[in-house]
Amino acid sequence: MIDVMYFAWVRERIGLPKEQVETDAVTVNDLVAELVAREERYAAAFADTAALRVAIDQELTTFDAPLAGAREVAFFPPMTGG
Amino acid sequence: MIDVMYFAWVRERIGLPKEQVETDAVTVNDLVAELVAREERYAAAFADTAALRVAIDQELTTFDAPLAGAREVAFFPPMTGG
Amino acid sequence: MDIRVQAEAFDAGAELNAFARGRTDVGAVVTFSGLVRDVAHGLKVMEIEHYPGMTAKALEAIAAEAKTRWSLADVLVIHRYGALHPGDQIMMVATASSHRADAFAAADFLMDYLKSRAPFWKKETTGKGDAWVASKDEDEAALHRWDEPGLT
Amino acid sequence: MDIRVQAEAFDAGAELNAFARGRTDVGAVVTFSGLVRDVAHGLKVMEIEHYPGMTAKALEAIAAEAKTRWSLADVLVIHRYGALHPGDQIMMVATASSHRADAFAAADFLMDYLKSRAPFWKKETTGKGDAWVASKDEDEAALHRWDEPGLT
Repeated sequence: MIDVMYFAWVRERIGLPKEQVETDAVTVNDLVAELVAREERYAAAFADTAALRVAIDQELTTFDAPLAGAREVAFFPPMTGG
Repeated sequence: MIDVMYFAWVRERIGLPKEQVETDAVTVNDLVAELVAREERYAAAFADTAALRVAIDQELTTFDAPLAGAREVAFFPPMTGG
Repeated sequence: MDIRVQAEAFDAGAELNAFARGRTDVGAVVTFSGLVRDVAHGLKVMEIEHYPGMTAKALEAIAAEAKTRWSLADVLVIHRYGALHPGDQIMMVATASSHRADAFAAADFLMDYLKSRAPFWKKETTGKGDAWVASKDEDEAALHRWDEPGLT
Repeated sequence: MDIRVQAEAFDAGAELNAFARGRTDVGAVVTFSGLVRDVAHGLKVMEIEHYPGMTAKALEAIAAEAKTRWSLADVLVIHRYGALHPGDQIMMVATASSHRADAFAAADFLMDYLKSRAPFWKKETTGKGDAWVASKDEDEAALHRWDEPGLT
């Protein structure tokens, strides 16, 4: 089980901030493919992953990163702090 | 008559902050030569004009600047503001 | 090093004074304060969302990186989340150093990283509705000024 | 534009708050504060001498030049003269802009010019006696970062 979190417009499109996902996905991209296959709202949120960022266990990473050992994966648009 | 002003260690070496000087000097360098010829303390203060700065009427200038029309000439070491 | 992520307003002036107070070793203190700007059609509210588990960690990593790159006696970062209004303080950074060039460069660096690498997102509500603030290409480009092996 | 040359102490935090207060147009405020540093053998007093007729004029020219080079909503410069002690505020600059890069660059520029072109001189008294603070080659070199036709 992995905690999957969504922020900003990703959260709005998917309609929830967090869910637990049972998955055997090997990489982030695999996880995204599983989510996209579920429902249209996921497909809408992940339509362009180049416009998204991902963090595993609260560290920024890339979509080809392995999920082995991950407890928390978060998806969000580019950050706009400051 | 020109007001001649001295600041920081130039003031200390010459021993006064300001004086009025009657001069026909054409440039700042000519004025310095006149002052140096007066007394040892002026010679000491102006020994190395490369280590000094000069302002005419409160604007930084160079030692070869003409004095025509000047009311106030100031000599001082490089500034250390901030 | 003092890193704070909070909903509450803060007093930038009081923070600057507290940061500089009693220091006889630094010479130079630089601050950057970010304020909510009004926009066309009138900004009603700016909502700042963040990723609680990650935010403080990301800010600490950015501040620690600044301390390895420059000679800094101290670093302060405060960043708010929640509902803000035009003129409100969003965040501030402060850097203290015995070299003014280090204090300036570190504050500039902190801001560039914080803009694009700290997990905050802004949503503006105006007379025309809601919109998430988009990241700017120039902000991403600004990061490359600091390129070195390591943090990117 | 607010330029002040004074013997009196000032409250940098209160100045920052007053400078930023009520602004909904700027987004970015940068400050630099210069503090008296202690030195080897213990600093008893730092005396700052200035050239009263020239000082405000020079600071105004430097601030005006910053306003022509960057998009600035406002500029503040405060510089003290007289007797100061370790930890005292010597001076501050503040810049306000809608672009953080402009606020940073302008504050950095103001400091470089003020260091080497505003008529202030510092004399330090320590346990070992008096000495005038020498200008640094690096301060003169820092000015060349801003070289353009015009102000030099």
